[in-house]
Amino acid sequence: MKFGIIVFPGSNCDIDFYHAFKDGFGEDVEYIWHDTESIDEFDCIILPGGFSYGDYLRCGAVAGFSKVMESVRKHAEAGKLLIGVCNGFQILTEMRLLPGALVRNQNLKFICNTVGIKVENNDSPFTNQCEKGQVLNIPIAHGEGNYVADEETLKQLKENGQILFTYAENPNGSLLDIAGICNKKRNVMGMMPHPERACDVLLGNEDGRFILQSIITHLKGEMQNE
Amino acid sequence: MKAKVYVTLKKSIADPQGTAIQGALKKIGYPNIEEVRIGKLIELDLGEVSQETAAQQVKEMCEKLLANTVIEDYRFELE
Amino acid sequence: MKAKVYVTLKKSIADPQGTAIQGALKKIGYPNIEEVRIGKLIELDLGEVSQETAAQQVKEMCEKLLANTVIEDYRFELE
Amino acid sequence: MNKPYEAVGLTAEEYAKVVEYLNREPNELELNMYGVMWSEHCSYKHSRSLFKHFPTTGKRVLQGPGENAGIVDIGDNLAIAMKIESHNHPSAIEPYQGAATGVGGIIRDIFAMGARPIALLNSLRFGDVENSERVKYLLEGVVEGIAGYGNCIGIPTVGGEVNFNNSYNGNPLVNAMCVGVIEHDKIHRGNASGVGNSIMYVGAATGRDGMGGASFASVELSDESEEKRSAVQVGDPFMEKLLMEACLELLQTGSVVGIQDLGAAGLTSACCETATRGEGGMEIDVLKVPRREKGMLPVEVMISESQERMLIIVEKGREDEVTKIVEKWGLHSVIIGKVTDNGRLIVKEGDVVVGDMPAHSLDSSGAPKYYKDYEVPQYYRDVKKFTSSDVEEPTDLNQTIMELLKSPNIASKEWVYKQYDHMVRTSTVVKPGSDAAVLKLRGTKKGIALTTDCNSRYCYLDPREGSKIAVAEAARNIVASGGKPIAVTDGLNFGNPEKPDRYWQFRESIVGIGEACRELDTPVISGNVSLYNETESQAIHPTPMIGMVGVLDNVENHCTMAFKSEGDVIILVGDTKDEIGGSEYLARIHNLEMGEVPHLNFALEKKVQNFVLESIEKGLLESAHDLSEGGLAIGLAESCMDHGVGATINLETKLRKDVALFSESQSRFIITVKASVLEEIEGNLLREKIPFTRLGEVAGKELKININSEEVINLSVNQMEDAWRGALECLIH
Ligand SMILES: Nc1ncnc2c1ncn2[C@@H]1O[C@H](COP(=O)(O)OP(=O)(O)O)[C@@H](O)[C@H]1O
Ligand SMILES: [Mg+2]
Repeated sequence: MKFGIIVFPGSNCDIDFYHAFKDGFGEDVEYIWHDTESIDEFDCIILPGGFSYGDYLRCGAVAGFSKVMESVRKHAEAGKLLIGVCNGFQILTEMRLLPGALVRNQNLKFICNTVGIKVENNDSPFTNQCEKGQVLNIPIAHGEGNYVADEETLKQLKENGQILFTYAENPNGSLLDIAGICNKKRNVMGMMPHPERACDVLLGNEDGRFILQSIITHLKGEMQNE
Repeated sequence: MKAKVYVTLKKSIADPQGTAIQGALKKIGYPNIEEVRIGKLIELDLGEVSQETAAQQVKEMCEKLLANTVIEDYRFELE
Repeated sequence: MKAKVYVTLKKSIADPQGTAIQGALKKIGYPNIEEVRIGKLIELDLGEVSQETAAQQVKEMCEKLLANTVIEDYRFELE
Repeated sequence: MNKPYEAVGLTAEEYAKVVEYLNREPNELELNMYGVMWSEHCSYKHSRSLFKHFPTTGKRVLQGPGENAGIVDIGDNLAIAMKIESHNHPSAIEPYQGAATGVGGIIRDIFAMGARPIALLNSLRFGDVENSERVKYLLEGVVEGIAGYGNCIGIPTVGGEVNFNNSYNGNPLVNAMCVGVIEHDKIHRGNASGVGNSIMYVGAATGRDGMGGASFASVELSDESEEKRSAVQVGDPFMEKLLMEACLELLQTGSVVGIQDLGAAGLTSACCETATRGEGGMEIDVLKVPRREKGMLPVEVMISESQERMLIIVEKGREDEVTKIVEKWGLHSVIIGKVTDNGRLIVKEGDVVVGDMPAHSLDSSGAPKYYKDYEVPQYYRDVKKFTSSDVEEPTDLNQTIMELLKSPNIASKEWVYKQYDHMVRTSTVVKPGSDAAVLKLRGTKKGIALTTDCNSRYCYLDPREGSKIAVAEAARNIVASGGKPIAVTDGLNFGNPEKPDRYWQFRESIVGIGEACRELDTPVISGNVSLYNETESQAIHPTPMIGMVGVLDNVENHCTMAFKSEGDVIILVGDTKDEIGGSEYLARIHNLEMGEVPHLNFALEKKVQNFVLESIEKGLLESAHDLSEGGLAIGLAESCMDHGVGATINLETKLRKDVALFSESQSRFIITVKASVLEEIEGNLLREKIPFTRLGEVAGKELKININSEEVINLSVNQMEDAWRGALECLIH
């Protein structure tokens, strides 16, 4: 099982994810520079947090044009796992791999804090080790994490169980308190909170391990089925 | 050829920045303000291109990058 | 009465946002772009006020709040 | 009037000195270059002569003051680079960009040494935030600017301070500190050596921004400053991120001889400083310098302070290696000149020589140096006329505590640090909100503790004692977190040094810092001086900000201030005396800035610090917190609020109740221990002859304090917390 972390010039949570998988779980993980062509060897691709290309116009708007992202799109279309956290989530919506958009936080401020997020659906590759309704304490750090989408999209998200996480106390104005969603096929997931920041006992919080462990468990299961 | 692109949030999308500015304006003595919406103004210098090419290019740029059509509308002027 | 306020960075002030977007546009296939500058578009609904009051109010609001006159210029239209 | 040298901020004598160096009259380009380089900001002409008071060496010091940043050894081939820098005047004009570019500048200083920046701190001072809309605007803008820059570049902002005092009404202070980690053998310096080596320019294009920023920082603020708007620089954190990664990668190749950021005085200072350090000369062509604007004059190119630029001196023949890495990061590099051996800085425009000066004459080694007259100001004597009996004891001490918790100086700074990404890089073990931040260093067991401190009210009342206390308090914060203090970077913010009373404050403060750093064995390895912080009506309180780093050999042994579990025993280490002079209590409740500052006894201070540190290292303490503003009562309240637990305290004292609660006596900590180790701890305290008091225990949901068996305080922790946490945000909105 191999994890690949896409590195854009302005990524800055790439190393956090790397160490979460490597030091926290002993998994095989590699960085992938944004002009790489082939990513076939990877089972799960991570779009990490940061400011991929400075994020000046809209967060995540430019990253979709990187060379590697064509392969990433194909990877997702082939049903393989693709995860975007924070800036990665913004990139996924900009690329229309996930519905909706992320706009400025309601209070117009960047917010860095640890918040409670509720697991709405534990039947997914990203939440299978969680209990439904379980509240995880996960750090957030974003200025534009306010999830918006039209009525129809929200309805679909709800009906299809695509809402994976909601905020226990909404910090940023997100509609339906949305903190993380997946696509209909359940192989692409985006979330604003940073599970990779909560995988180390020394940092005082290990709730993120539930999410990483879910992914690992899912991939293990898939490999056994093959 | 120069272009001015105006990108505005769709009516259905909340605009917290606009709301905040409206609040601030009320506080400093303009209670009559009924609405404030914040958009972007992007000024482009396209170099030496025909009006036609320019129009087409700018439209493409808006669709691809300058606006996120999920939440934003755009219009532009050439001069 | 409605107003459209355009806030732009002063010419002498660096615009890294604009430069970054110019770079991105070049990358996605528009090498001819010579300059990009990013500004703000603020749309105000002033309610029922005379043209004159509106003009004066908007000017004041720009000076006090809407533009940061240390680094930005503004202009506006009423309609 | 209207002498050309006056326009660039030089005096007639200084001009004569320029003529002497050149053996002729300078042309306009040269004159401007001397003007910016000989400004206080670049040359330290009023301060250099005082630096001899600082201890700057020690067994851990790998690089002392004089380079882009100082470096201290922390063992295992690892070292810490750090420096603090002011951006006060730019922030007063345009708070967001002023603060943002301050952060950008200090980060460049760190990676220019080859160190990877791993943490940022910021030390802020504002005026009357409760009554001034302008102050609120400045505070919001500055905090957003720091956040905007640091968050984007992905370096956690882990600590700092924010303080308010009317003396900063016209002149806020914004000091940013950056800390980096480096392996011993990777240290780089800003040297231009090796004849024929290439001078390369990397980063953003040069524009007309920040023209003369350095000299601008060296005059008092006036209405005219608004006119110098072209001095506003705009930060581009993404560009800086690219530059940082590119430079760090470049430095691994071995092709780089020297590297220097383009900060104050831009190309001029980068060229003459690297040339002087390399003991050679340099020749550059301004036409080769990438420009943002058309028609720029050589002088504009040379003194522009455009952000996010670096100068790199590359071994001849290896330029392509540099170009390749720089391009990988989406940047461009150009060769703008070469290293020579004639000791001269020669500026060309194409083939034409437009400036030719001895390189060292521009640099601080050639700049004038002043020993100014000083004079003890009258206020210094007047303010001492105070005893605690001059003020009445409040009747309701509960209310007094609540009032103090809401004081902007004591209130939680959460509103500020929640806007900073303090967790990115997943190394922040102790986050903002405790005494010092603690970071782990990946791949080792080690950690570092970081803090900035300065009580400027003390420094006003008694600059020498106040400055000593600033150093001691910084060390106490490090110790309370489990770190051993090892080095200091100082941000000296003062008024106009040409006024004898201000110069006295400045001098006293430096002497005080020097003494304290010697006593506590924390050498000064870098720093920054910002003078002329005054408006027509008022100078700021002397504000020597002390940035300090400490090392934890095993980061798992860190400690925080929060009371942990019911039944833990609370001990006050140190002694409370009748010392409310200069206290937050006196200022807030009685509206007085007066009195003798608390007495600092280094012998006791060291004993207390050693005891606390050793106890933490042995794992004996559940919590530790140093006492500072607000004294014992506020210290207890702070430790209660973090985990929402209460405490019951029984105090026997001869002091007046308000004095016992709010005195700011030095060298004190509150610690909590499990009952099982109480005997061991008290035994150690007795053996060390450290005064201490067993105060009570962690219990319930209230803070209850009985003095001489009378209950004087009974407050719910929730109620205190609401007031304390919300106060700052409440003020702003
Ligand atoms: N400007 C700031 N940026 C980041 N953290 C801050 C800032 N101001 C205060 N803090 C944090 O808030 C906490 C309390 O600060 P302070 O009251 O100055 O502590 P102390 O009195 O122990 O020095 C510290 O953890 C400090 O780092
Ligand atoms: Mg403290």
